[in-house]
Amino acid sequence: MSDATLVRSQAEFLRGVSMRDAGTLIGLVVILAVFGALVPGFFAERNLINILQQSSINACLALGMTLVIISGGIDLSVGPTAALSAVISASMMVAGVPFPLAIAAGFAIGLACGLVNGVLVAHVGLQPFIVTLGTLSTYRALALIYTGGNPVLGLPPGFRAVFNGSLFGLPLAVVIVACVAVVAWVVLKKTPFGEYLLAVGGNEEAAYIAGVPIARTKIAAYMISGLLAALAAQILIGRLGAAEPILGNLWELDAIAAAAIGGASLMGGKGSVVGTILGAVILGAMRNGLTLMNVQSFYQLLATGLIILAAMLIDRVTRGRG
Amino acid sequence: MSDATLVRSQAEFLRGVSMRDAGTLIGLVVILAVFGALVPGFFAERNLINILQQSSINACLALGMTLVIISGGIDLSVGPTAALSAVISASMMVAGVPFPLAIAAGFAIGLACGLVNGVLVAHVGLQPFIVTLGTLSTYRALALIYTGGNPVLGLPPGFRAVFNGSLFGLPLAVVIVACVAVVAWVVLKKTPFGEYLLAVGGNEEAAYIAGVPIARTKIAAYMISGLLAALAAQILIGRLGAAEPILGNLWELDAIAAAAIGGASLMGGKGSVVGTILGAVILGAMRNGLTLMNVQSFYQLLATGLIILAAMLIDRVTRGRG
Amino acid sequence: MSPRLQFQGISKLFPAVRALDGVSFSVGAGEIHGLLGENGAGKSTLLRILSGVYRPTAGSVLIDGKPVTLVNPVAARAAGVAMIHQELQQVPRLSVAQNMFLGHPLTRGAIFVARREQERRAAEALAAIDPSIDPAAPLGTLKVAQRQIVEIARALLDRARIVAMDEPTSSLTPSEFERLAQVITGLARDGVAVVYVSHKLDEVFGICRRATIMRDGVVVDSVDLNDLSEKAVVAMMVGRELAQEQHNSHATNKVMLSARGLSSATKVRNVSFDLHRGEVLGIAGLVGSGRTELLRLLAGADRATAGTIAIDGKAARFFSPRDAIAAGVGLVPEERKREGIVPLRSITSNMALASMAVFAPRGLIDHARLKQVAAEKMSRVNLRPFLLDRPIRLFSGGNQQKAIIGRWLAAGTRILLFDEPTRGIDVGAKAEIYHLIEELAAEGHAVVVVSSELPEVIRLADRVLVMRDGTIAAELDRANLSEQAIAAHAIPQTQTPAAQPARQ
Amino acid sequence: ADLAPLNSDTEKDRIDWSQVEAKFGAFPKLPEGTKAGAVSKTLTNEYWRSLGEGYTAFGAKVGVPVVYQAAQSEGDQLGQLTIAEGLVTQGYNVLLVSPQTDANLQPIMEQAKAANVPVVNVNDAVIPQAEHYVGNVQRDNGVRVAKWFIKNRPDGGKVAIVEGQAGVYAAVQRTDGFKSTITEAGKFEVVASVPGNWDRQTSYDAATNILQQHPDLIGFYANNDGMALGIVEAVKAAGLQDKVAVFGTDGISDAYASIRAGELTGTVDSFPVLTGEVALETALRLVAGQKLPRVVATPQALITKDNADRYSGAGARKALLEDAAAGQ
Ligand SMILES: Nc1ncnc2c1ncn2[C@@H]1O[C@H](COP(=O)(O)OP(=O)(O)OP(=O)(O)O)[C@@H](O)[C@H]1O
Ligand SMILES: Nc1ncnc2c1ncn2[C@@H]1O[C@H](COP(=O)(O)OP(=O)(O)OP(=O)(O)O)[C@@H](O)[C@H]1O
Ligand SMILES: [Mg+2]
Ligand SMILES: [Mg+2]
Repeated sequence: MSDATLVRSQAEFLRGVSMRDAGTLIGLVVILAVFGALVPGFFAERNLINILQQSSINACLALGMTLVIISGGIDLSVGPTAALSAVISASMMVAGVPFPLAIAAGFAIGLACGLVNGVLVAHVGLQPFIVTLGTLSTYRALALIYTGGNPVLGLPPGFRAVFNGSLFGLPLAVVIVACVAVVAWVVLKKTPFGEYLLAVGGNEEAAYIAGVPIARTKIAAYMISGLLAALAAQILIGRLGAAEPILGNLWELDAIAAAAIGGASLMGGKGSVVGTILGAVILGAMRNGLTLMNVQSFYQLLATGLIILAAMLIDRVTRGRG
Repeated sequence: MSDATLVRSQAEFLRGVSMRDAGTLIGLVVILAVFGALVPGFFAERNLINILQQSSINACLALGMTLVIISGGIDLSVGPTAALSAVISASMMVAGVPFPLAIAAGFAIGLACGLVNGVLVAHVGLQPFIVTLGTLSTYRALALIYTGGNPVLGLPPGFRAVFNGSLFGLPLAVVIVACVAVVAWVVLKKTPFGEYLLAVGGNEEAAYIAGVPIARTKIAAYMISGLLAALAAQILIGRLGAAEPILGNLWELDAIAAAAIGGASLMGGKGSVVGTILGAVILGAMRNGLTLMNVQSFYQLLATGLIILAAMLIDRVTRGRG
Repeated sequence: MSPRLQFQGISKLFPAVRALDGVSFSVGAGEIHGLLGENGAGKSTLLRILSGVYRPTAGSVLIDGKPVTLVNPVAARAAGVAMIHQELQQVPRLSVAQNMFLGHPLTRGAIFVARREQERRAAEALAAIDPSIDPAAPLGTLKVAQRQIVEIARALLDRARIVAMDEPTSSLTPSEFERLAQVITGLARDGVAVVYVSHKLDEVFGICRRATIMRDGVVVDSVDLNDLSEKAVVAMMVGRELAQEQHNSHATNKVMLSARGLSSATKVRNVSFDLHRGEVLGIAGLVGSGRTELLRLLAGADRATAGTIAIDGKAARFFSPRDAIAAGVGLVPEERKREGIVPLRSITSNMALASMAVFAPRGLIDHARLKQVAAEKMSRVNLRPFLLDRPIRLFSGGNQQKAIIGRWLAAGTRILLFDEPTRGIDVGAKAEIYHLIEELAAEGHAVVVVSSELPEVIRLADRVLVMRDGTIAAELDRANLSEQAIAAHAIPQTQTPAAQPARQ
Repeated sequence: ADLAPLNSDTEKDRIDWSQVEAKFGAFPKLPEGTKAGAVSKTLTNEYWRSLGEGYTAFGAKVGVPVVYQAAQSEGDQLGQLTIAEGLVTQGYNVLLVSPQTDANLQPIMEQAKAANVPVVNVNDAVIPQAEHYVGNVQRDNGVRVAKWFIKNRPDGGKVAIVEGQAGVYAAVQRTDGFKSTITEAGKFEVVASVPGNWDRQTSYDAATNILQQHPDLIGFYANNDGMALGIVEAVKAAGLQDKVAVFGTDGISDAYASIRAGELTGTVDSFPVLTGEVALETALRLVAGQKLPRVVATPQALITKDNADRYSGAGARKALLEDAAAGQ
């Protein structure tokens, strides 16, 4: 890449960090500042890395969620999708299947779960909320039935080493999710598919007349969400060394919260990759800070609620009305 | 009421039971028929009353949810609202406050919770999903902090007798919720407020230009939802004899599912009281039937997911595309 | 005596745009005052200030000499202002009557909506323009023209002192305008001040004595229309003389599209015709005659139940607009807001939506090339303001239309279907679009133009198909083309009510 | 060598809580500044709050500060992991964890090992790699209730189970213990085993349905006390309180109150306060360098109206020591 194009693509990137993202960034800075002042050691490198690592799974899911939300949908089934993908690829590994193959199978499960959601939404025309509410139970049940409710233990160390490694001093999970974020940013900003997502969520009828492949676009969004749920699952089971059928409980709420804090509109047609990542880090920093402050769990819950509201308010104020 | 007006209002009622509601009704009939064939005694009068009673709390919440959804919003905080209202009025009763007063206080809490949601949505302009996700945590935390996490026991028998009584052979809870449904139907179909709800959810800009009090309409919808959550809480604590701060966990999902099965569109501007009631009964009948069949818990979860999807599909097919 | 309505130095700033700059003029009681200007001149913005939707950055509105603060639509209504908005502001799921009384319903016992009373009053108001509209029908089942009539009737209900009409006839036919004109003159006779915005100059000349002409947010002049020719007014609007346009034909014999026996599920019945390279084919007909539906079949937006389409002699089957676009067919739709634009996206994105794949030969969008093409196409259609990255929703309707025409230019579409291409578009831009259509034909495109404005059809078309009740009633070539000839074929021959176009 | 995956119910390397002092002597002296961190599932259930009381009580007794945290809700797996990771980074000398699931705190085992901090798995879900476990035998909860039925309802009959959250270790084990024991006895039939999701309302509805279908039911076993108290209300509403015995698990104070009032038939108390005390003691002995067996078993007792007083309040410890001595 020549210097000139580098400068140009940096400028483009900065334009990508829109006003709206600046609002989210201010929210993050405020929260970091508050915890930094209250918690000694909050800004220690080790702790900052911790925050990133603890945010990485939610960020991964939230990226997929952002694409789905932009397309005008919602995916409540990410947690069970992750669980199903996790237990199937884990049990393959335990049965001796080479782990790249098992991971690929896990991804395939994620894609398949997304495909079912997408087809029910795009071709059958059901409401996304209710479709994924239905598959939320269904996929969870499948994971439980498949395992009989037991965790799958004994994942091969080779597999675990992959996901527990680190690169340039950052946990590999963080690096992977950062790469996913870059890809998602490029997809949204630089590819026809990204434009299609924004158009389908922004005005489906107009997109249809303009020749946008509506159904394919929506299905692809759900499949990406499923795939990223499967990726999150692999990261998690790599970390935990076990896959459980009840893994991923309530993940959807955190993912939606991150996307919404980052500026995605649940009405569709609007959302930002940078914002979503910032949103996930806001939530991660908050959990981390509250824990380090030893806040009792009821008050942590209170703080969680209030900080979600505060993040939205800060953003609202810095951005002005409308 | 003269004969002529009776005939007319019957005709109007039938118009109220729209095509869409007929679809939901077919869904209900299919599900009842299946369980009736599989479970001996499913159609026993006693069991049918059971189903109604077990659906009544969800129906109560779902009615409020329907109004909020019609206005273009969503209320995820119904469960914690109910919990907060329950523990506060229960602890008042235990402290010796006469129970009508304590009930009134519970209702006031519900209204206040709804007011907060409504103001944040309507005046501050935040997204309903994220506002009520924030208050979901906040209200729950308040209920936990208020009680220290302990259930409030020892509700006065007089209070319990009220909600456990029966009228014309029907449990009082069912009668109360039926009355609420009738009122909701009248409000939606016959009053300016009902029109405003449909207008605000259907086309907010047009409603604004026409002079519809947007903010007031939205706030009222959330307050009604809060009030009905408080009512559901009273019914429940009357039945259980204890108010727990963790009561109402995941109520929002059931209420949304009932409203959506009943034809409410999460995009706003659309929803039906009759449909919602049918949706709640579908869910109630399903739970009841699965328990009577002694389906193992994983398979119950599977059936729950599949039946939600099936109900939507049946409705889709009977109604045709669009 | 002070005038009924007076604008004093009204300015309105939007981020990066000065939409109005010191606008002052007045309208007397009983006067029908035209408000003219190109797309983006600021007409709608001014009327939105009058109706309380926007607040002015500076200046004031006076009614009967007294300054009024119009903080919101309710306040404006209380001050006696009724407004017909350019974009239809309606709730599709509510009935016609409910929409007309929205925000101030009639009630029974102060609790219940008096539906029957509302419907009766709505029917009264509708009767003056189109008695066939059922006040109890859900608004969403009405066609655009009927919905526009509902908007007009709603403004009449209010018995306002000032009625502002922002392009009330953009979807109406001349005969419907006639009825509206009677209604408006009736209002003026009762002492109402009417502000009338339209791009159809003949209408403005027909009912207004005075008019204010705006350009780029400022008032050029308030003039007496009796003293001026249409040409002079146009010159004031656009700031230059418009050349008198002549019809030029570029039609060839090469058939590019041929339709045989096309029928749709609802309206279109057994339509057959050929469209030639370089030809501009006009389609005329009454509202509801099925023209829009025919175009949607040709564009792949709806499925035909019978019949065939062939492109360049090869049979084509369209399952979606995507297939049609691939075959070189593109539709400029009738309802711009609903079917045309993606409001939050930029002009560039909206333009490129149909040809994204072309701009992304290797998967990634070549933004440099996209920008260059956007700049080129948008200057060809003369977009104003020339801000390619601005969300399209912030542009005036006319400029939105230009971006959508640009969409098909960018996609290299060979067969262009225009449904009411100049609805809501100013005279200057109209001339540009006519010119554009002719250029496209000259370049070898084939063009279909559906229009309810007969002068437009006559100006553009090499050949005209007249539709009636979903079928082609006549084919007129230029030699036989006249407004009378079209009207004669468009109106059902048998004068029984059953043959009237369906209106529910 | 790697440890075999832990099964807390069957592990051979175990010791009963009552024997610890006898085998390992009086409580040892701790390094200066020792502090303990504990994380449990949730504080919304009295059981876990009582466990915390046990920790704090013992901590106060021996002068060790204890930080006790919990996830925001049951099932919040990653939130709990975040808390535990925070505790490791903050340099606590020993960690007591009650994981949401068997696996969600796994990374802690490695991080703590790296930081040379012993980890004690306290109750409920069992981390397979856990080197130290303090708690009761989950399966035994169900077994004890089943034995009560076998002894007190010699004619047998229909019984029903209301389970906790699907797939949760404690729920699976308790259910299995009850079901297999009572089925083996021959005369009993488990007519229903349905999910109650740890939720009072769900259990109430489930019990209503079961009673309506099987009015001749003789008893319910619920996986925890909250659900059991819901069932009691359903039984009362059906007017069957004299015919149907209802048992819970955990021994929360409301359960005791209900047992004394003659409504709940019984519960299996696993003495969370005592468990907390024993767990912290075990943890601190580890800090002091003692080599304890892998599992320290804590007591359980079936509580009914007859013995409720004996096992409640300050006398509980003494009663349990007596039981332990009698059992030897
Ligand atoms: N909400 C807004 N934000 C920013 N700019 C706006 C907004 N509304 C209008 N504008 C700009 O103000 C200018 C005037 O627009 P307006 O809609 O008043 O024009 P108009 O004369 O009604 O045009 P047309 O004939 O096409 O309807 C345009 O440049 C338009 O882009
Ligand atoms: N949204 C709609 N819902 C129901 N019917 C519709 C709708 N839009 C159009 N129609 C029906 O299709 C018929 C043909 O309408 P179409 O729009 O094709 O006529 P048109 O000649 O293009 O009229 P216009 O000049 O208004 O566009 C109408 O009579 C109408 O009944
Ligand atoms: Mg305008
Ligand atoms: Mg048309």
